[in-house]
Amino acid sequence: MISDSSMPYSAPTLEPGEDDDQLLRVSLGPQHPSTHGVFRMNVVLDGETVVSLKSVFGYLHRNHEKLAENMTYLSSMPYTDRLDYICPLTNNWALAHAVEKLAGIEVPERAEFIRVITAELTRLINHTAFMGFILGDMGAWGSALMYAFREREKILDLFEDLTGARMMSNFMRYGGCRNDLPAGWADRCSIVVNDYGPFLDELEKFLVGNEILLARTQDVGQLPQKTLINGGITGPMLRAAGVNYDIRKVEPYGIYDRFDFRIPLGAKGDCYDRIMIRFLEMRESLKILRQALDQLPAGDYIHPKAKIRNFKPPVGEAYARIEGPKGELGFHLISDGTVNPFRYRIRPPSFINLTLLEDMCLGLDLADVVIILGSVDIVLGEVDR
Amino acid sequence: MSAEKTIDRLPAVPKPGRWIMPGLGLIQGLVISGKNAIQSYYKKDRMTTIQYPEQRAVISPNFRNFPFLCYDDDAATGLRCTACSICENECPPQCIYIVLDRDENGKSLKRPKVFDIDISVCMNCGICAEVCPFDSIYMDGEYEMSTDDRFGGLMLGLDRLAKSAEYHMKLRPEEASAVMAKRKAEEEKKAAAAAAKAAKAKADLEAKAKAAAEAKAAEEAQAATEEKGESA
Amino acid sequence: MNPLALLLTLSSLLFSLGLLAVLTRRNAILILVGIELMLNAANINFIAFWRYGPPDPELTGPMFVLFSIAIAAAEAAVGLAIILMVFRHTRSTDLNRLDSLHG
Amino acid sequence: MIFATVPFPSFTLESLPQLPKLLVEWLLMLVGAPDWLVSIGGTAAMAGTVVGVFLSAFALLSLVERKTLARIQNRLGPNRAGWFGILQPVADGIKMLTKEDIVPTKAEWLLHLAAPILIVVPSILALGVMPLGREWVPVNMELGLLFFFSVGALTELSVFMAGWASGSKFPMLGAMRAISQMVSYELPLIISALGVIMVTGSLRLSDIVVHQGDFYFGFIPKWNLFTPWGFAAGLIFYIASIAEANRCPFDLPEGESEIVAGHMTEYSGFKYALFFMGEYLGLFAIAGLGVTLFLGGWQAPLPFLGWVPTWIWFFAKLAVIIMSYLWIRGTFPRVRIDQLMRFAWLCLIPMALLTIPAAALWVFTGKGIVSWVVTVPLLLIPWVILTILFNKRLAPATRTYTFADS
Amino acid sequence: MIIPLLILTPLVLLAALGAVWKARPVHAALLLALSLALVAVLYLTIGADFIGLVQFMVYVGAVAILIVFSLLITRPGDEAEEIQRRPRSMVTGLICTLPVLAVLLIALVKGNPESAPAVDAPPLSIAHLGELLFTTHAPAVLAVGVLLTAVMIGAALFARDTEKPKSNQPEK
Repeated sequence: MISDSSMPYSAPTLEPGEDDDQLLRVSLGPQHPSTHGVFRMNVVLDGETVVSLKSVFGYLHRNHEKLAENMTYLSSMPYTDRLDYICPLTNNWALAHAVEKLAGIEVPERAEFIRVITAELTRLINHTAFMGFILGDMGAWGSALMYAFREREKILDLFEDLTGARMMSNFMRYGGCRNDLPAGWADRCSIVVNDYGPFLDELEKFLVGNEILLARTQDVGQLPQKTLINGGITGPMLRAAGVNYDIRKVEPYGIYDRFDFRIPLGAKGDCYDRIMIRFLEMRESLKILRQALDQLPAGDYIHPKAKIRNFKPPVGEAYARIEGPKGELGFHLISDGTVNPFRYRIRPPSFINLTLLEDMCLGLDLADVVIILGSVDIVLGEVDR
Repeated sequence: MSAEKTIDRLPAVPKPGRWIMPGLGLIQGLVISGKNAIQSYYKKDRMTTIQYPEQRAVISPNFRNFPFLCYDDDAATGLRCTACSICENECPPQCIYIVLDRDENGKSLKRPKVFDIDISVCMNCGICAEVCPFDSIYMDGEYEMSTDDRFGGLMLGLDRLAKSAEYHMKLRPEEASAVMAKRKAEEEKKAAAAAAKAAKAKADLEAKAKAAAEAKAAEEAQAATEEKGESA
Repeated sequence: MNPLALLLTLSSLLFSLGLLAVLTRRNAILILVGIELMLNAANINFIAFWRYGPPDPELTGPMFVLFSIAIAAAEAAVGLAIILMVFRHTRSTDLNRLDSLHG
Repeated sequence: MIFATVPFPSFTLESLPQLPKLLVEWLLMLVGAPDWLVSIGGTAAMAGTVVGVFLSAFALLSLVERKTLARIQNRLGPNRAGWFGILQPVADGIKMLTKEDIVPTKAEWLLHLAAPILIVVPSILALGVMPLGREWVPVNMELGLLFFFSVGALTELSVFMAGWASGSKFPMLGAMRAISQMVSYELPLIISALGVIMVTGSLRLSDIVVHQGDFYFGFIPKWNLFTPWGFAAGLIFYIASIAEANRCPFDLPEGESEIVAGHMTEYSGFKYALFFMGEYLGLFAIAGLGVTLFLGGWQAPLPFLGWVPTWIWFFAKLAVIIMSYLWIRGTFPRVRIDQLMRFAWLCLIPMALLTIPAAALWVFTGKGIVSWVVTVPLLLIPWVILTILFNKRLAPATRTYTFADS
Repeated sequence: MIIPLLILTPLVLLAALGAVWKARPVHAALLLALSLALVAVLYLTIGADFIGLVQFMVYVGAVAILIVFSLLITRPGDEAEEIQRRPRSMVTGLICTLPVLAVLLIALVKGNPESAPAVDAPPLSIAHLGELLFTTHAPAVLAVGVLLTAVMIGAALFARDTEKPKSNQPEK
């Protein structure tokens, strides 16, 4: 718990094994329908009110960071797909961005455009799936999820054609992308992007006006801006609280400074704002996509001198971050001049956004915990790495 | 509805200050789900799922699943693989196992004796295909590979990995024809190089013979002079 | 045996059982259980006398039972509300522990 | 000839559901059984018909529900077992029956066993007093409505038994939720039915149906729904019946995203199937009561459709109500427990209480134009308050979103 | 007429005995519910249909549920203490109860209901009951109405959560 003067309430807790007449200790997870994977929360309930919530991580730990230090730079690229498996392409980009910074590699313009297009499509995928998941957490029996997945499939089809896999794309390379856009891909992408607006209209009508959703999400899980900033929260969760922090604007990477888009900001930062901010972000993504597809230049998709085999960056250190769909995704690399990185470290947005879970949940209902967890939008692959 | 027009507003949210009746949002949701239910009977693009064994998804030619080894003419002798082990080293989950074939003298035959890929470990990343300098390993598009044999059925040996160049051509014509063209050019280059080498060798041989003859002649001459000297 | 006598016997036994529960139990909620039993014993008497007693066009027996049931429900609701209130303060429903007024 | 002595009673399409009863009675009389045996046999056949009809309806509904939800979600639903998946209920049944029956170590086996059985019983009993057709009223009880609500009380107790006897935490939470929900929603349910009783002047369900038999202007049926108080009460009854039946959006007791499966978490196999069955039979019962009270029961919706057997109308209306439940389930998220309780106590119960004076005024002022003028404003008061509260507190328009410059 | 009563009476008593004797509170509460439900069945068998159904609805549907729910909320500890205390409390309980029972039974025998003429009341008609309720007993109905309203408000006030843990959500 982040100590903060705005939080006078300290939770009565139970020691492990201790039981109380009044308090009920419930273990939500690791096998629970709505923990988004294998995540566990040790919740102490007073009636249905949460008085303490301790997260237990690590059920999906795969030792990615240490493994990456013992394999070549290229070999760790496919593993980044498995971090946040909803949006592999932004993960790819973050690693490629860090290695390019480390080795000082230039990226051709066309490759930058391809990266922007894929990253924004990924943002669409992530936010659309989020809408389905959070409605599932609220008990809406999968209708929104199915609508979301139907549209997500269309983007995944594009990814399959481009990268060879729907989810495990392994697409970015140090100095560009693995391959060029297939023939006609940009046109198909334009069709998908143009069809996405009407779909979003429908989904918004389906969700946003729903009184039950309003009642469930409004004034649930909000925290003061200060706490959020101190907790290192990034991404839509932070912007929903009204903090203007988007790395695409704060520290433009790639070619984001060439596009015209805006950063939507919420006011309260409750679960409802988090949903709305994601809708607004999707609309901005569509705007970026439309511009990028219009301006897509010809040229190399990878730097001609980029090395695939036996790639050895010079001795040095680099931290590079991008605005992933879930927040700031950074890679910290230290090279000792060999083919393997000396140190390889990820700053995963899911994990850091999850650290304030207890603060958001205290004093609320058990049912709210599930929604708040959903509104944080975690992927356990990234949390546990 | 034009997508351009709707991009900046949220259609479900009325303007601040406009009063709405409670329950309208619920009815709106019911209308949308009802529309989906009815349209699912006649609108194909509404459907989320396909009926798998009878219907199949259209798979992109770029789809990659597990690797295969390409051979040119004959599976036994035509393998392009030279057992160089680059893929073995680069493979992220290290699911490739290669043993180089050697003749009885221990000399490399530049072909794999054993080439195993454990597809229960393989994560379909395609890095082996990317790093292969001999155009030998490619990613397959086959996906119906389920088996009840956990160890035997998922450990692909040379017999199941080796697939012909024609298969590759059928699978991904664009990539395969580019590779074929490249290989052909290389082969021609190689042939030309070999021819040049052979010519050079011949020339060398001739030169050597000439030199030998000259040397012999010189030797003879020397011997003759020595003989002369002795006799003198 | 006459049905009236049978019902009256049942009623007195039920009443005694209720009284026993009130006297032996220490959990406040279970004392309520005893009280409900006693109330029901009384109700059985009313119904028995209406049914097997002299004819009564005014239906006094059932009428009394009706009011008695209504009041029993009210009593249970208030009683349990009080018990919950006490429980919230003392974390116990055991009447032996509610001795703060004990000298 | 023995057949000549006992002629087979005549029957029409209207009394088709009586056929098993008549058949059994006829057969018993044929073999010369005593009168009391004939009467018991007839009653048993009658009960068997009702149970059989509703159990087949349960099997059908379990399939229709999955199909409908699938269509709402743009899927096809079960379509492999038999023609269009018609054998899916059989497949489900076989699967349930062959599953291991698990009783947790900490469970009290007797209560754990009794709970699923007790949950089926009241639903079947409640269905027994329902007037399913003009001539098809299994038990025409004078206190039918009271009987219905009385046996309904048993459901709560069995849910508690299931939750408590499982000796586990999620079932306990589920049972607590279920009980508080059912108790809270039983009140608006009963109160909204009071207006109907007042107007009809009888607790007998068949009387209530007969009372709704006429038509306004010759084509608008005189169902209770088409009166101002009846519309309000019907709406309240509908909402409360969703909650009583534990259907979405009030399916908190088994809210799978929060407390796994509520009181049913520790059940498997046949006992789980019994819960499932009890829930669906309860759904039929409560929806059937709604049809009886507000939608005119077995009455035809239009005068010229009187020739259709009345029980068809009852089941058609039942199907419409249940389809609306499915539609709602496919659309709405679940409410939270405190919102649920607040909705019941602060919204539904006051509104339901208002329908009683409205119904009284309706009868008092003679069911004419004056009645409309008097009752409609009375019933609109809570609606206006609700609208004001909603727009001040909850409406999406209360939020504004800004875009960062740059 | 007497046969169903002879079957029901011991069942009611057994269930009531269980409710008194069972050490585990939940069992006691459930047995109370059973006992009261059997009393309702008893009413139904002797022709007081309306009273029987009301009894079932109020006692099983409301009172038993309330008791059980309170037990769920307070979650009383294990019954070992109760069992240990039982012999002593049972003695005192019986000392007080047996005289009462004796008095009741003596009164019963003295009253000699066996001698009462066996007249059967006409079946309870709810129309008649309702009429009486709103004519003769109208003041009583009003009083009960006021009482119930007061109870509803009072119970809600009593049971209101006064010390709900404060959440750290910012105030609206």
